[in-house]
Amino acid sequence: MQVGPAVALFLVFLAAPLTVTIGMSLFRTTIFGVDWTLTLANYAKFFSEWLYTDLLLKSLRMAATITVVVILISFPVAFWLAKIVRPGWKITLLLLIFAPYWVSYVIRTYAWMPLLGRTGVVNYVLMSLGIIDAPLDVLLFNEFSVQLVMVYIFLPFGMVPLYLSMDRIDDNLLRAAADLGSTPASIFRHIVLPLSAPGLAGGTITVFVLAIGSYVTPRLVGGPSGIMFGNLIADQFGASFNWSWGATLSIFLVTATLAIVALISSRVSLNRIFLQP
Amino acid sequence: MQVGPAVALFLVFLAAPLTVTIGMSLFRTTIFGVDWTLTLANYAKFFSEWLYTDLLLKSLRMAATITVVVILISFPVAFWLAKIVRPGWKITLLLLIFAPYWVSYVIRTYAWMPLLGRTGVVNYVLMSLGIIDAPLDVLLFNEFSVQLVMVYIFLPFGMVPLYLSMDRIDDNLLRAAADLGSTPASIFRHIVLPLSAPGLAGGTITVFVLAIGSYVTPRLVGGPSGIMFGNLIADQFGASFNWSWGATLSIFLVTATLAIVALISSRVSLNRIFLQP
Amino acid sequence: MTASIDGPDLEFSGVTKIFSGRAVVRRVSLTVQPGEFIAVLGPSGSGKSTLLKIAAGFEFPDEGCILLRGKDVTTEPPYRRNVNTVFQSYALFPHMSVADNVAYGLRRKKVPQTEIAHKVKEALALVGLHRFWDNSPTTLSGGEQQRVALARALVNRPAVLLLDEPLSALDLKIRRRMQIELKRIHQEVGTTFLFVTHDQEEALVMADRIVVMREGALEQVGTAREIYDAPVTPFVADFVGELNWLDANASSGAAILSDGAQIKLPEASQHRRGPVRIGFRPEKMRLAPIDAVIGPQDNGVRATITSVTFQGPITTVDLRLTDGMIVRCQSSATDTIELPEKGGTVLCLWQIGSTLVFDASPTEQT
Amino acid sequence: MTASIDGPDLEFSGVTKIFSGRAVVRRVSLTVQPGEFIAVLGPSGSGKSTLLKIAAGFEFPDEGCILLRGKDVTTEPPYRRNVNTVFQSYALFPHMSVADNVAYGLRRKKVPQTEIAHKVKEALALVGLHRFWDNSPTTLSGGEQQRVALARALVNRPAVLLLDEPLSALDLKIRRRMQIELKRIHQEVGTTFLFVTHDQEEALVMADRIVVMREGALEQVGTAREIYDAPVTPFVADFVGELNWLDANASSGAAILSDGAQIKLPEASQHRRGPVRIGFRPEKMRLAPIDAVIGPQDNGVRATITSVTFQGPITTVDLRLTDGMIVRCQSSATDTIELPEKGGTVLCLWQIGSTLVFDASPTEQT
Repeated sequence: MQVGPAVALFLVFLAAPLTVTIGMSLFRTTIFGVDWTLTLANYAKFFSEWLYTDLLLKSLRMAATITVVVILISFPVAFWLAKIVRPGWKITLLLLIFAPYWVSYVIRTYAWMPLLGRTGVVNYVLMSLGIIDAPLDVLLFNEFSVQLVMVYIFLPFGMVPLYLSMDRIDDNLLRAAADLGSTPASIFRHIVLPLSAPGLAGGTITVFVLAIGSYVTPRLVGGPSGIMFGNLIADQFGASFNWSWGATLSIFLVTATLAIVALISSRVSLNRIFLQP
Repeated sequence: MQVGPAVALFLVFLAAPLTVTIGMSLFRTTIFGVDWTLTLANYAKFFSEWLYTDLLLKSLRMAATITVVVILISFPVAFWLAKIVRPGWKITLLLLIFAPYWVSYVIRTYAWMPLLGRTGVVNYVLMSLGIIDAPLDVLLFNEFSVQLVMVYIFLPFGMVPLYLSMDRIDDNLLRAAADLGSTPASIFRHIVLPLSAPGLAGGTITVFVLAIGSYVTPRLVGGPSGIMFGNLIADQFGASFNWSWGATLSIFLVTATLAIVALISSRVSLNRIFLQP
Repeated sequence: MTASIDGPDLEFSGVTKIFSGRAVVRRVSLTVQPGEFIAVLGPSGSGKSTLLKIAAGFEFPDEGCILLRGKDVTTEPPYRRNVNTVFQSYALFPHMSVADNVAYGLRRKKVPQTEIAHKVKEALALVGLHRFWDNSPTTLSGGEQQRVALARALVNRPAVLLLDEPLSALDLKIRRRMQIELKRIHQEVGTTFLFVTHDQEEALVMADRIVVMREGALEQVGTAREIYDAPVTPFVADFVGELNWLDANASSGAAILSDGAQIKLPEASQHRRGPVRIGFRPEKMRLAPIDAVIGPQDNGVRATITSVTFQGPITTVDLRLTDGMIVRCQSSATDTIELPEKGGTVLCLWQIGSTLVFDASPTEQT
Repeated sequence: MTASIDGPDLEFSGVTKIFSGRAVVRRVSLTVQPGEFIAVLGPSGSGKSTLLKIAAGFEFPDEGCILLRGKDVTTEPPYRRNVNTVFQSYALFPHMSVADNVAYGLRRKKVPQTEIAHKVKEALALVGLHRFWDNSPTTLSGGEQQRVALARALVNRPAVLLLDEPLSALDLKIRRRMQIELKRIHQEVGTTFLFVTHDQEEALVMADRIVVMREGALEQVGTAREIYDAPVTPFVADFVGELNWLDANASSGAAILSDGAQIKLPEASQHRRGPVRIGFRPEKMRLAPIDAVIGPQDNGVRATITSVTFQGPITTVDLRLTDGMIVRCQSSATDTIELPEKGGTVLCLWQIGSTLVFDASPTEQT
């Protein structure tokens, strides 16, 4: 009764995509079409040029930066939502945080261009105030703009798991800690921080996975210097039509991602992260 | 204590994007740059050509189809997960459903191309089995492929809210209904269906909003006939650099989306959908 | 009025249920007569709830069969059995009004609309909730919800009403009120009640007959007084009410404590020899001055008072016998105007007739 | 041993707390002596928990002040008060072991590591949980968790231990055991206990003095016997134990029921005139044959038995007086070998001294 559907789920959601991707990576795409002989040439190619590993490392660094900034902003907001806001307001504010999600991802990203561009709002304001003489170019089409936009877009994914973790901390635990002589700082360190670890790990993993897999944002506001590994992969499928090379690159990206996730979840068990019962 | 951060959240997540978008829609972008005179010309333009409303309606229809298919598949799977699977297995299976999400959205979409393409797996299998003589073209680069890929990608977003709704139905309610003379079919109709309404509405809204705002999937596997309204908007920001027209189109898309959501949530309150306590 | 006149309403015959290798119900045979109020009493894990689920059709026995008014329903699904269940968690449908909840069973049976309205009104009046007709069950208190659940079950006129710890989620005060209410309703409708509980007080107060279960098997079946005054095993004696235990050695109609004190045995136990366990209930004990005369109908032992606790209606006195064993005396307010004092030595008296005698077998200890 | 020798440990002085316009605590003044075990008893919403939170520093009073061993701590935050709290929900830190939970307060005070280990061991031994040292609190039963919470609080040697309904989440049997345990611990450590509860039995059993609260104000303060035998208001009488109420008209030392029957009033109430409410406790009542003589110390009224319920240690008899009023008699097993029969007419007797007399003011009714 249980085995049939479980196997079906497994095939559809895990085995099939994995098989297709790994399978594709073992052939080579030439300009004459797919060469149907098994080869590890794609894997060899990845390590033969620094270009690829460099871009992967840069993307990991950017994703890490984005994740850290999101979590730093999320922590106080989540605590305020979970422990200070009256219950009746919580749902309204949570919905508010997700309000931008009614709008397509692409639009949300593009909306930053008139803000950050050469003739954009920020430059206009700064020049009007006399802080700068000429419009700043560093605001758009580089790593900075990619990270800024992604922090904004992924903030809710960091905030909500942290909020859920903190919301389930019994208020009496905070009272008990105070009662036993803990100052507010000590309560944060000894009670709030360890007990929100599942949310912290969940938010970190989610934001990191979303950021490392990004493709749209770097493409739209990244310029040449803001490009990420996801764009490299997409190019193989799109412009170059080199599917097998794209699949190989995907495998490297997924492996790197899973390695990071494994690192995080080795400290907090996945069950606690995703099943906060 | 509560007002400050609430106002900040409101500004950052709702007021600012809304103001920027509406503001932009009230100017016109010409080839010489932005014309800073307030005008409703963009709105007039939208209604002057059938092209725009047609594409919007077509996109709504596609999103609706995707949503219905996702929900129809999700219902039995969610019921099975919530009421038949042993508790220890639930979390594993839920994680499995989200397994593809470790992989970038773009890769997940592209992964269908070697399956559905002219020289892809499906055509290869069908031809090997002698079911067809020549490769089918209808599998890729049209509405069908866009909808197929999106159903697959958005399935978890339909399944999980339904699962959560059904998981909180007390088993004793099902027993009580049987005890009072309900056959299994009657239990489904009178108890399971109404009590999973919040999850049904939540899943429907989520999938619909995600589908209507899509841009990547139609672009990658849609071809000319599979294009959606999101692509039209993106083109204004990207290729055409006509931000104000893009903003106007966004407003129409968001308005249409909110209208549908309002329609659904008029039947099930939003609080019940998003705060299943 | 719904009971048939010939034969029992419900019969369990050799029912056994096995969950993952463990028999949670063992060869249970029980006959419930029309109109009876039966309480199935046992600690958690004694299989009492499983027995009820088997009667309802939520579980099916591995051995044995269930007869409902003489008809074998062992393999029938719940929706084809003429029994209804009241759940501990109430299990009211939260998306329906109180009236729709009560009407649910009748609607499934396609009873005409006007008749439904009439019967629902009657059932809600029976439980005193007619004014909550249109309410959502979630707005009601626990006690009110359980009364709606009762109406929802009784409106179908089941052959047997099954109640699965229906009061254990309620506060003590409301629970006591609901006990009286349930008994009144039972008398009013005359339906056969099978009531599962772990609360001995509840069973004593409400049931015509009590079935004590232990580890899946029936331990004793009898009226409240039989179970309380003449328990057949130490388990029943201990589980139903409090008990003082003394270890002693029986010989020629009396039991001797380790310090030589003599306990006279009741007639039925006069034959016993060797190690026995003597039991007597704290409230059947009286304290008397140390030099009082022990009557011919009484047993008496000397003891030192270790603590006196005033509890309002009763006062609890803990005592230590000269051989070190601990006993407790509970006296009601009427007979102790003067509280005894801690440290004093007194005579503990109780009637020979209320002395319980069991084998000293260690396996019977709980 | 931690109590100071001069002055009270805790003093509330005119404490008032207002939540959204409503005074939940009204001008409460209370002095707690070193080593006392005080129970604050009241229904939910009576402000008893708020009073405790004010003592702990989780809430601050709008008026009045709190003195802890003579020092004004009214505005001090919780972490600067020498009191510790035991919560109803235990509030153990789930991410720490039992030992780390108990050591938490000492670590915050930078007590040396070896001393902490010693004290934690001592505290866990006190509550009988030394073998659970390394366990996670989530693996313990409710009763065990509450004992860990107790150790965690007591290890800090607080001036006053505050207990906020610590037993109300526990099962009845475990609750009774914990009551005894708590009383033993109180006697052993000698710390002042302030215990909040809504359970009158708990208050009667454990406390040296009981403070009855009602709608934010103190209603009566006294020992268990004072509160139970001499309640100053009908509210206290009703809330602490059961009571039979009769409406009557007082004149010259007696109260006349509507059917002419006479109730003799105790000496202190002889002066009363006009409408009064007469109260007497069910367990202080005896049933006698209808032709029995009423003694000079007794009150007696005729009544018809409407129901007899055997409850094991006690038997409850409900009766109806000739003027229609309902009374209840609870007799313990020793004095009713023969159960009275339903429908019979009997004489209800109780001592004049245990007759309570109150004004018939409708506002005092509960």
